[in-house]
Amino acid sequence: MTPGAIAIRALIIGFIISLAVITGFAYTTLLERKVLARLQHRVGPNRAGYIPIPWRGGEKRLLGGFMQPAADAVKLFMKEDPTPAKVDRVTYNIAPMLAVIPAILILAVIPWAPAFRLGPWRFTPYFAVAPGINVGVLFILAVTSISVYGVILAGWASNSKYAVLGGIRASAQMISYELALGIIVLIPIMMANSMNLGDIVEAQRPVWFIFIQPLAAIVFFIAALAELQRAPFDLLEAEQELSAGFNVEYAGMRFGMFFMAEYMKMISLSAIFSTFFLGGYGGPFVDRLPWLGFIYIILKIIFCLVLMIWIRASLPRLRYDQLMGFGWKGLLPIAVLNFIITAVLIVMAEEGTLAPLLDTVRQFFIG
Amino acid sequence: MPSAVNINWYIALSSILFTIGVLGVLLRRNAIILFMSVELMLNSANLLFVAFARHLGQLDGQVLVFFVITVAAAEVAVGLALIVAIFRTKKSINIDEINLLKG
Amino acid sequence: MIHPIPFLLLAAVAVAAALGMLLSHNAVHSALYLVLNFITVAIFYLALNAPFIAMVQVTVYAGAIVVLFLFVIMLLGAERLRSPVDEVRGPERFHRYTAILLALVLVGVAAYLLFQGGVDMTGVDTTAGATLDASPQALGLALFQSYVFPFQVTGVLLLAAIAGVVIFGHTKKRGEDNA
Amino acid sequence: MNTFNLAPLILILPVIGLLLNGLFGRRFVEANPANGERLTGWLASLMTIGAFLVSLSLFLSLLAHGFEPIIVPLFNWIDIPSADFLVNWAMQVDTLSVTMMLVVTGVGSLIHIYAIGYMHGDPDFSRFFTYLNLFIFFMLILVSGSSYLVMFVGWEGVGLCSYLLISFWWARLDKNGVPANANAGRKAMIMNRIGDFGVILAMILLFWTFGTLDYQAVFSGAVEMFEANHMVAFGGLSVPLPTVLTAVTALFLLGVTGKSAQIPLYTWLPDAMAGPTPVSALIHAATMVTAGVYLLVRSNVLYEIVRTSGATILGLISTPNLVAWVGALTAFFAALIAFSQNDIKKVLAYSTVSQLGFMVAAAGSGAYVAAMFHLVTHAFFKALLFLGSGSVIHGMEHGHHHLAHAGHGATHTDDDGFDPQDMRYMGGLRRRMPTTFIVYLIGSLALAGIIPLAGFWSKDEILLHDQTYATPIFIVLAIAALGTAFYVARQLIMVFFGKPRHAAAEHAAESPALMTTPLVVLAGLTVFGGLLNLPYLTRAMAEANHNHPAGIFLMLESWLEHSLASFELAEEGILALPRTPVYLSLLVAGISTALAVGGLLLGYLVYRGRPRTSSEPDRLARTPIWWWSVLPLNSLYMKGFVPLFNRFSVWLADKVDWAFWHDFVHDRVIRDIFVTGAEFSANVLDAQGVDGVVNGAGKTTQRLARGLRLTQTGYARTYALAVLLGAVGLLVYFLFMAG
Repeated sequence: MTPGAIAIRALIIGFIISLAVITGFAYTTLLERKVLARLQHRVGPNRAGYIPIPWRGGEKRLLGGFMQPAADAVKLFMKEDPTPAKVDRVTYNIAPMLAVIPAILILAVIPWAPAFRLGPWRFTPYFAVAPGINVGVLFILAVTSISVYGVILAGWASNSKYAVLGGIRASAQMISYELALGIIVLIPIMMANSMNLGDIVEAQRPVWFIFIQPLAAIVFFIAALAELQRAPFDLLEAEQELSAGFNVEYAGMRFGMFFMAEYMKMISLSAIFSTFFLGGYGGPFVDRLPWLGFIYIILKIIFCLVLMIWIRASLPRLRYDQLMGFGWKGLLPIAVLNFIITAVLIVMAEEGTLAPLLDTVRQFFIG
Repeated sequence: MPSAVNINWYIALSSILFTIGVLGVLLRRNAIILFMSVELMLNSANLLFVAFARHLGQLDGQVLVFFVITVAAAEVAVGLALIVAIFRTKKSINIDEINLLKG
Repeated sequence: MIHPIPFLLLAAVAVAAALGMLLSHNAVHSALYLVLNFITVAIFYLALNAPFIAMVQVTVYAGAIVVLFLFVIMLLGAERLRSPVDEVRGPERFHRYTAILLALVLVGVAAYLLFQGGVDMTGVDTTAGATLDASPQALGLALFQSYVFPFQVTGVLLLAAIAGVVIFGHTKKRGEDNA
Repeated sequence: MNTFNLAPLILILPVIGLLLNGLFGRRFVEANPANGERLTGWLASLMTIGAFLVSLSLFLSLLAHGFEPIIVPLFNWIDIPSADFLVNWAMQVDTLSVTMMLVVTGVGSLIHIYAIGYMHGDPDFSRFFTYLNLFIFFMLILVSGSSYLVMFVGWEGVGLCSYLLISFWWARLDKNGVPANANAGRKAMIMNRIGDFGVILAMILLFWTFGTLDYQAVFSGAVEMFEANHMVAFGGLSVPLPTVLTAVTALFLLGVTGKSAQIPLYTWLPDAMAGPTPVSALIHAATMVTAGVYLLVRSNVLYEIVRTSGATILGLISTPNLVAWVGALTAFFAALIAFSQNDIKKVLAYSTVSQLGFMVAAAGSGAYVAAMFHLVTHAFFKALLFLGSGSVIHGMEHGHHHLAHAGHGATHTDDDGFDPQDMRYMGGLRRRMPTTFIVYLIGSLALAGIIPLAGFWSKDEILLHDQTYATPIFIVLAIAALGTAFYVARQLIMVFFGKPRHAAAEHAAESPALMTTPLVVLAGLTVFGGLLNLPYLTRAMAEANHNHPAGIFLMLESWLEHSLASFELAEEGILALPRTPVYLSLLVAGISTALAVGGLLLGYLVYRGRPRTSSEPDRLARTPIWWWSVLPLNSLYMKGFVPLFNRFSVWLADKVDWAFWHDFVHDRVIRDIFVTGAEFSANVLDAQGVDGVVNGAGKTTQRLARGLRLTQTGYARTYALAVLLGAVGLLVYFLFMAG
């Protein structure tokens, strides 16, 4: 393919994925509200948009609330969007965008399904950075690492004490947990012997990595929750301490963009988690019907989302020092140890020293 | 206009960036911006390393960049810790007010 | 390598960002310009067949180093220390003019060299770089085979940096306790 | 892939630890005593643990690469082209050196961790750990060097560390106002110099003969010359090779007697107990003192050539046999001297001398694997015993402090002459310090040679070999083993059983977990260490396997034989290495078990419940009456042999060992010469000669500095500008003027 064709393909795929994720984001909010409501014995949004069942006199409704996201969006767009005085105007305005962009960018390297043919066209349903040489995982790390800018700049530019404190807390938290995340990511890379996410998915064909490396998966999931700043790590939104943290001065759609960024990042990190540990698009019959991959990965993403919501409903919020202590003294050492042990075992297995060693140990004890 | 740029273009770009970094170190008084300028200088050197790696078809340039980035990270961590320490005692990070070395 | 037009566009962005960093009145803006510069350079790396370095550049420089800068700026409230165009006093004026003069000499030397014909490209196979295997695997092998000692030394350096930072942070805290 | 390239790390890691601790440790500790101690202690420990992990990876790499020795070159150390003299600083990674590395770093790590607890609160905490890392560094140079010269650097270095650590508390004076610790350190230093002199001479001879000091070159050259009946020319004199090698090996033996504390140079080791207990455990039991054994095993080819050729010293005895006899006699006499010691650490010190004698005897009689095996197991259980004794001392001191602070009577102040190391003040500690007691018991039984603890297997292997090799040596060693069991029983009973004989012992407390954890680990190693080189169970089994290692049997031998060239050369028929089948001989094992049990029993009978008070004279000096009625034989023994023997051992200890050898020869003759020389160089050469030059240089510098100071404006920008000016200037110069 010529560079032009690659660019056009990337644009088209990118457009489709972005659209899908924006819709997905909207319905993730609905999913969260619904699931939370059920967990708290409530009904949740059920007014905006429903299909009445006529023969029950319109009392029973199907799909209650499925228009709620649209209503929310309309509300956010219609709201007055004041800019507080003495903010740093340029930074104040670009901060929400800087929050949204990385959340979408991550999805650029997720493999949605195996390569397949549809009529005359051959589809590789993901966009690789720098075609030919795959650094997909590094791309994810790079993008997550710059996603902190939206938060930190929003906090600073608002010229408000609460916002600055929230921003600093958020950035410290994100940087701390990114470390554990970055190290844990190395484990699927080592197991698959590739930085290509497609290869990582293919390597999980016999067995998902979550079953080989359950500890790594758990650490990854926790670090992802912290990276997302969701409960129980949602300190920067701790109303009691900081009102709403870094986005306290934002309103209207600019606030909506932070909201959007959070839910999109939920989707992206769920997608990454599914790819790294849950076998990605893999599943039964994917070999013959590649489009099933889309369904599998979306199901896995929804599973992760529901898990996150469930956790939010179940666990209380951590204190700030507990949060930092847990990240640096708990997750990071576990991640490093897990990484080292995995590396040693892999090298020993490749060298052929593992089997003789195990043999010697067995002989020693059994004879 | 030639159809593709060659190594000399990168040398030009790199030296301009480097000079801007030098000027930053010499003209600014905010110690943090001084550090940023140093990073810019390192970065211009890195760019040239990678350009030469591409030019000569050898990987060593990229390996060196890797080391430079690592060292830069360490340098910034220590430097900023120093700045914070100095700020705590002198309540200023204006490098013109930090002249205890005066003979 | 890359077509001149995108090169010139990117180079313009890079230089403009660098100048923005130099001339910005606000340290936070300086930092943001610096990020822009770093990301532009990362794109150059992609064009120069160094995707790994490009990603590391973004992760480390943009993701860690500049965040650290912002962190310290916000911590100290040092964004508006003094603008660069303050009053200029005696020895400082001398410094400033000498500095600008020397910078001009530096650029002048570079320009002179380039007009002289630049780097001698006879006998260099400039196509080899395009097909050079710069994948993480290749880079890792180079790092762990030819450069294993520097790599270890770098590790020690990082350890020393951690120790240094911890000590700086620590003594201060104790001083506060005593006070 | 292999990890041999990591080998230099094993030296680099301790250097990092020692530099950091040496430069900053004091400041850390002074700034914040609790955290600073933890920081410096764990830093040193982690560096040693790191070295251990590297050794482990070297071990695995050797395993994966068929045990082939690898030489990892570091740099050219001495290069004199005109003399054709080139010494590479290279590391020899083979099974022998890796065994030593594992022992040094493994036991070393445990002792480092233990020392964090033991040295807690010492004002020189960081200095101690700096020295420990320095020691680990030199010890690893010693075992990893690929030539005699590199080994000698480590050899001297560990001597230096030994000196530094023995006199660690150099300022302390004993009751008579004598700086005993400093003197002990000096003694160790000087004694070792005598041995080192032998090693230097031996190296000169080797270099003269072979033109190199690399192990591999020397050994292969020696074998070639031996096969060709080569004559070595010394000026006009032409000497056969075995004669030269006899001289070399005898001189090496001198070095070994110094370093490994054999007769006649053993006396420094008991004095070395003045150092902190972790030092005694690490340097003076587990690692440094085994350097001599390592030298013997490393030079096995040279000794075997001498043995094969039949060359003797003045027609009397060949050097390997001399080595064996020196070892056996040391084992015997040191065990006897241990009977009359009351200091808990001195007993262990003489015991170490005795056990080193076993190793040296084994090496001399050709049982190199057995020597190494005993070296390893001894490292485990003797480190355990020393650390355990440290724990006991710690507990006693704790009890003593407790008394002083609780004000139990005015007599128990800090200066009442109470000695926490004196076993006469102990007793009944098994209740107060249960963990220490159990591990100490395990270590003691291993030392006595009770099956199935590690000490049994290694000692048995030595005895089995010598039983066929030379019966007189076997008998001497067997009696030494009996003596070992006896003093072990005496010590156990005096320390742990009976009733407390001092209020401090009543209030002794168990040591902290930081100290007991390494003890438990070492106890585990002591229990299972025998599996390292498990002998065949019957002779038939050994012969069925052609006396070659198989399966879990003789693992150490199958591991070490790749480093011991004489094994291969013996199979090719070039050397006559005495090898005996290794199996569990009922005769030898029975004798040794009987001796061990008998010794313990004898000790129990003699010392049961004794002494009752701390001032009661030793049981061996008295004759109980009831022995008459119960067992006339015993009373005969108690009446006839015991007093004689007791007098003999007291005489040995007091007169020969202490008065003549310690006090007269060392303290008078050797020390006085040394002190006079030192005073001359300090007062005359240094004070008048060197200082004048130095002060003059200092004044000149000061004057210059006063002038140059003015260029410093203190503005960072000025300096940066100067740098830029220089850079641009150089650029312009090279581009336009130099071209």
